Amino acid sequence: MAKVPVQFTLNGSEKAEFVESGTTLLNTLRDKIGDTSPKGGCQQGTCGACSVIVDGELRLSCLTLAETCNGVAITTTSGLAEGGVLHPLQRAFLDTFATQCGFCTPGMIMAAKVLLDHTPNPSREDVVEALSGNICRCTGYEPIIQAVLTAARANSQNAA
Amino acid sequence: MELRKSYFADVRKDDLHEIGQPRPRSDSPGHVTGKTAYFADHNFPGMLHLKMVRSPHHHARIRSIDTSEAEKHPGVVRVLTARDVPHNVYTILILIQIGPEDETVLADGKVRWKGEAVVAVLAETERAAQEAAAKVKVDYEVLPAVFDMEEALKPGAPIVNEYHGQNYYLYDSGECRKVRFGDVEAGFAEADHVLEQSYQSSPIEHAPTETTGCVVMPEGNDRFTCYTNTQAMFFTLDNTSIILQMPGSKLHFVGGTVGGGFGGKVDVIVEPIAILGAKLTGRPVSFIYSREEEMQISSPRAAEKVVIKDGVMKDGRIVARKVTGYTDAGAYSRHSPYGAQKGAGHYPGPYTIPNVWIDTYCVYTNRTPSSAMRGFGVTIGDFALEVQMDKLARLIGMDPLEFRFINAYRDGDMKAHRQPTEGAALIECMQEASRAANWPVAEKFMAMSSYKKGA
Amino acid sequence: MALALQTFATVKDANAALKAAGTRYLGGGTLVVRAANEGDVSVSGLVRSTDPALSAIEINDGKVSIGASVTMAAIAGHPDLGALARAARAVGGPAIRNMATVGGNLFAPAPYGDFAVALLALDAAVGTGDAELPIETFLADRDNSRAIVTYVRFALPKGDSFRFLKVSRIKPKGVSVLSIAVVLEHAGNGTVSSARIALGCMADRPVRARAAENALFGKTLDPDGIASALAAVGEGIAPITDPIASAWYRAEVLPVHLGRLLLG
Amino acid sequence: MAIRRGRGVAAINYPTGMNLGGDPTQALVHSTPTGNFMVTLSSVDLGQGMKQIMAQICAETIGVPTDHVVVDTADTDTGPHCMGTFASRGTHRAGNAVIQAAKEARQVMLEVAAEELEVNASDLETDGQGNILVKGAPQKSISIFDVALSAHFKRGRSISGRGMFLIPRSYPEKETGAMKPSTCYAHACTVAEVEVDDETGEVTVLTVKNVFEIGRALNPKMVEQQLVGGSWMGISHALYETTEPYYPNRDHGGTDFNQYLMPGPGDLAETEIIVLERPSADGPYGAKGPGEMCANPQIPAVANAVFDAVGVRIDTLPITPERILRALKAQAAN
Repeated sequence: MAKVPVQFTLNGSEKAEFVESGTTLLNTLRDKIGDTSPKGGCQQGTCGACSVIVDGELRLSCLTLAETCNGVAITTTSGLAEGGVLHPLQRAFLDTFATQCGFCTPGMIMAAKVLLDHTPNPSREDVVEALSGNICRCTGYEPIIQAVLTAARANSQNAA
Repeated sequence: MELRKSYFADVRKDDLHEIGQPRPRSDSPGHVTGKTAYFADHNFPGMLHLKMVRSPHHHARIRSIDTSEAEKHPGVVRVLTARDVPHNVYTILILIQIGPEDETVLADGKVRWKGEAVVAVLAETERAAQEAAAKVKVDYEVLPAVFDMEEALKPGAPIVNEYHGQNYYLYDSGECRKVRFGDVEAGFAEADHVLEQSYQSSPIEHAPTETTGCVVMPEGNDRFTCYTNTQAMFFTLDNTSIILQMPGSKLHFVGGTVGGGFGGKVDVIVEPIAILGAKLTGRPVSFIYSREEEMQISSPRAAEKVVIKDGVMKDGRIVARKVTGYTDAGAYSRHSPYGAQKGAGHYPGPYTIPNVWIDTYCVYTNRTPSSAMRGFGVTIGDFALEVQMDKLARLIGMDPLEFRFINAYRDGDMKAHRQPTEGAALIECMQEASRAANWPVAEKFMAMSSYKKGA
Repeated sequence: MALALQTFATVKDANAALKAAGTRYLGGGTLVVRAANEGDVSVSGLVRSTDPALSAIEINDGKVSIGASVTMAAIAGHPDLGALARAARAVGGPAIRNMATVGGNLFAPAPYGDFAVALLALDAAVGTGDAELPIETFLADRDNSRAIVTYVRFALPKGDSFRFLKVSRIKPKGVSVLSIAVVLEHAGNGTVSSARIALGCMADRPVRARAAENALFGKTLDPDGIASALAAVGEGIAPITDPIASAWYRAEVLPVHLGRLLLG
Repeated sequence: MAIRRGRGVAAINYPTGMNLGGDPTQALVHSTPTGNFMVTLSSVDLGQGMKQIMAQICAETIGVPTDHVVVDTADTDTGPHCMGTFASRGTHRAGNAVIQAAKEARQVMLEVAAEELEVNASDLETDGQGNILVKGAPQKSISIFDVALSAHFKRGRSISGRGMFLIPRSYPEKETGAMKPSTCYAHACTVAEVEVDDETGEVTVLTVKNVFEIGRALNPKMVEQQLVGGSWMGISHALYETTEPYYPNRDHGGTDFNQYLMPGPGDLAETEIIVLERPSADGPYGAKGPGEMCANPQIPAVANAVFDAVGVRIDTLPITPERILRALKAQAAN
């Protein structure tokens, strides 16, 4: 089976792997590199649990082939906390009790981070739209929407 | 959310240190950092991937199975059929003496629903397992199938499951679980109005974001560690021990945080075959349902049909209620005989009715076996009961909420299954709902209490 | 055989590689990688091209050309394609829109392919390596198409002449019960002088509602004026039945939603 | 076109624990040398927060802060038997087992403290902050930290306890159905308000007001999580969910989250939750199981609201736009 080289940065650190051609980014991150924060909920692109940020854009790692990611910068939820300090989104998800089973949480946080990176003061409608590709079966979404709005408010207060 | 502490304050101690406190969840930091370990986050070198060859037919005899091409496929390590499974015919509730064993781990001679597991393929990669699965040749003789519960109960219907011999579960009480309380026919005769209505649901999926699965590691000490998202560790371990005819001491099940269950992960489906694969290959094995399998292969909440016949007086009292419930078990029992029986204990709902007749049936059809789900045996029944209540209220020209107060059970009332009511709180819930929804009811209802004088 | 991806700098070379059996073109991955993940073993090879022309958006004199690899997000965010933003945003959630391409949408079976419905109403031309076809012709024969789609080309709709509606059960991201795209032109007296109406989910691929288009000609956009078009919109449709809705339901509500779109 | 509004009510109860009982759960509790407590179980946390709740129950019973308690669960090599996490049984059954184990451990802890303080164990109480005090003379005290050290290294006592909770199985009488399905019931009443589009059959749930009686909210924020999520699932069941949309026909079953319909973040009803607490006689600190029942009353409440809005009864779930539209057309034809 043909192996192909893949090189990218993951949460700021250089990664280089040989993967079988056709391997998804999700499987590469989880099985090769050991970053299990992206979750495989469907492998169809319908649940969003595998969401990661590629060069600033939200992507579904289950539908992205690793070999198309050479030279990119990838961010996952495992890379958000800096020096043991949680990212404001992570803090908000904790404080507002927005996690239950937790399986959708890393993908939700990725989707929310891209939103806040581009739209620091989002409306509720913006948040709803940003989370619309991510399925949660436990919470009924409202606590997650509130967590993102809470994080946005915390950010703007810090900036002020 | 608001806690209304004014209710039941006389029977509650509120000065506790830890109970009643909104402490942060200990698991949340793991969730938000992606560090929480789910079963599929265990990954071992040399792990094999298991893919299932499934029946394309609703009901068919298996004439032959040819796995030779699949076994030769590059990357394939082992192909499993029914004869590899030590105790292939099982039923999960046998642990609490609810039999008979009626389901095959891998189909043997017959398939009874579209999607039933027939052959398991273990390969180095998921892709190789998928390709090899496509090369398994199964010769089927298609048989007549039955999908409708009423059709299934008619004489001459195709028999879905020979282990039962008829298309319903045989309780010790006969073809259904029965509750008989008072004289329901006398109640109908006495009633000002009699209303009989039928309610229906279709199967519902738990749809957890994490699909059902397990990862098995054969350990150096002749034991098998199974990382699983089962909702019931020992239930699964003990059934696996029976199916594999392996002492339970050889099995080590490790769960953890599960990515949502809702009742969908109490069947014992993936673990026995994955552990068998690990035993026969000596390699770690991963068997994880695809989303398509989770949606269509894993047990759903059963479709139910509920027929309710009520006798009601003009003054609002329900004097007789007859409920006939049908649970569509699909092709195998799993937890359905239990769920159907739970319905019998739940009807006629939280109301005090002097004459009650309940029959609940567990019916077999050629569809995906159903099983437990959040509200098992009750959810669809409550839909039926509470729509029926609305119809009855309108039938006699009464406010639907006031109608419920009139019939609500209170402490000491005898239930149809002959247990006195204890700890009732339906009336207080309705009083609070009346206030919250600005849906006023007569003062006498607002003055009621679940504490019944003299009870 | 493992799945293998081959990458080519030119569309020509990619087209040559696509001739191999079991080979599919990789656009955004939302269709073919999903198929491979789900065990579609008929897909054994993937081919893609990194030709920059495939990712270009060109707008000159009201004429638009969009490379086949351009994503829905790129269209939705393009300052000069505001008229199409709604149709582009109708596709998937944010992550899907960052991946799903114009070229891929032309192949998406109903209930998917909402952007192709818009392109059909815009009467786009679909370019492949060596040919250009009217979109209607292309869609009719898309199952036999082997050449890589390289661009779509159409005239930018003027003012508010382009209208788009997607009806779904789930908000904000759900697949279509139906989608409707309309391009209308008006005569000086306010009556409709030209109409193109494209429908999604009314067949296995986007279709034009010609009888309704004809019925709108010369009419004004008021309840009486559109009545005959609503009565005619169901002519020739064969709606899909799927988990979202039955053919019966789709046919029943099509005139309702067309009416709301035309009067809205 | 008309958007028509209606409201509906439903009231329900729900049994706690496995129907007819006979579903045991065990727990073990022991202290570490420095007075932290380990709860060992084999119960499974599905996301509802079992680990956190068991920690709070143990902490309350022993008399220490919750963060002095660690819960080790879902490992069959270490945790004693639990029937499983289902039937709204986790908190009730495992909670009772933890209380029993924690009480036994607490007794040993108090006995060691009594020896250290040279008083009777029955004269001691905990302050919930990690200290053991003499009743009426709180200046005479010892920390649990020191008690555990003493038990381990000086007195050779194991501060530990075993817990087992089993409601004996009830067997239904064959002819009458006399039985004991459950020992305690949670309750709920929901009022739903909807809008129905009478040209398309589309339903929008505007508000749901849910009142839940759950025995005891052991951790109010976590109870709220379950009740809010459950209310969403109830609405989802009412209007959207089915794996076989053309049941009993088996065709067109959904295979992904695009085809299996559930309300999205743009479909949320304004949700109000009110909680009442009538402690159950046999629940841990009075708790009942709220996890399942919280998703039930919305279904009939929405169905009744749809009738109130447009005057048609949909007695088949889910209440799809198609079913409503067919009923409206039949109604118009009559």
